[in-house]
Amino acid sequence: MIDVMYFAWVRERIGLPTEQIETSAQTVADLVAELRAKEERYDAAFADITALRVAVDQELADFDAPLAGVREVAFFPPMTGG
Amino acid sequence: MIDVMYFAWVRERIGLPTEQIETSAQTVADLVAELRAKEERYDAAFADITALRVAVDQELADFDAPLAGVREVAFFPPMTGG
Amino acid sequence: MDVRVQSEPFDAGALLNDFSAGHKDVGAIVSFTGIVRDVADGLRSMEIEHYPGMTTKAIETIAADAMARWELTDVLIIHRYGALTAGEQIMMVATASAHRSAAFEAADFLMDYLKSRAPFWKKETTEKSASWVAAKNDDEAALDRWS
Amino acid sequence: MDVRVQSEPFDAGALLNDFSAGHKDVGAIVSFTGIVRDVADGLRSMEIEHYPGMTTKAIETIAADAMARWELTDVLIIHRYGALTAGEQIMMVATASAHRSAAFEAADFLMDYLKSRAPFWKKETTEKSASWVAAKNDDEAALDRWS
Repeated sequence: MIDVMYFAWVRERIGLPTEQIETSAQTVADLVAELRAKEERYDAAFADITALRVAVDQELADFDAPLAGVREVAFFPPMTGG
Repeated sequence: MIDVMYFAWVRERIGLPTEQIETSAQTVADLVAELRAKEERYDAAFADITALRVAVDQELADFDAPLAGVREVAFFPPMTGG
Repeated sequence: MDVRVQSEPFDAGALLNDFSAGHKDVGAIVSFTGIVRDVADGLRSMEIEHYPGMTTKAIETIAADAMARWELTDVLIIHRYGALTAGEQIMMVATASAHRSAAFEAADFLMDYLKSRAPFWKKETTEKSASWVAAKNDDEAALDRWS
Repeated sequence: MDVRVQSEPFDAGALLNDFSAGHKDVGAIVSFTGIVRDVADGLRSMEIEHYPGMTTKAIETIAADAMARWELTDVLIIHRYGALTAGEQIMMVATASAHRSAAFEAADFLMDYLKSRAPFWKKETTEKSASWVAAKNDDEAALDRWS
């Protein structure tokens, strides 16, 4: 079980801030593929992966990051702090 | 008559902050030459002109600046504000 | 190092004075305050979303990078989240150093990284519409200045 | 534009808050505070001499240059003269702009010019000796960054 979190317009498009997902995905990219296959709103949210960033266990990561032992994955647009 | 002012170590070396000088010097450099001829302490203060800066009527100027109509000339080392 | 992530307003002047107090080895203090600007259509509110589990850690990492890179005596970073209106202060950084250039550069560096590497997202609601503020290509390019 | 030359201490925090207040078109405020540092031999006092007839005018010219060069909403400059001790604030600049980079660059510019073009001279008296602070070649070189 992995906690998957969504922020900003990714959260709005998918329609929820967080969910627990039972997955055997090996990498973030695999997880994205699983999510896209799930429902249209996921497919739409992940359509352009270059517009998204990902954090694995609360640290910025790449989409090919492995998921072994990972507890939390978050998807969001580029940050706009400051 | 020109008001001549000295600041920082120039003031200390000459031994006074300001004086009125009757001069027919055409430029700042001429005035410096007059002052150096006056007394040893002036000669010492103006020995290395590259270590000095000059303001004419309260604006930074060059040593070849003309003195016609000028009321105030100030000599000082490079500034160390901030 | 002092990092605060909060929804409440802060008093930039009081924080600057506290930050400055009691450092006799410091010659230079630089502060930056970010303020919500009004927009053409009239800003009703600026909502700042963040990632609570990650925010403080991410900012501390950025602050530690700055302290490793410049001779800094201290760093302060405050960033708000929640609903803000035009004229409100969003965030503040302050840097203290023996050297002026270190204090300036580190504050500039902190701002570049907070903009693109701390998990905050801004949504503007105007009288006409609501939209997420898009990151600028410039924001990412700005980081190259420091590599 | 607010330029003050004074012997009295100032409250940097209160000044920063006053400076920030009431600007809804401003997104960025940068402040710099300069503090008297202690020295190896133990600083007894730092005497700042200035040229009263010229100081305010010279600083106003520097501030006007900055406002002509960057899109600034406002500039504040305070510089003290007289006898100061370690830990005391010597001077402060603040810049307000819609744009972060303008606020940072203008504050940095103001500091470079105040250092080399405003008529102040510092004399340090330590437990052992008294001497005028020498201008650094760097100070003059720093001005080339802006030309």
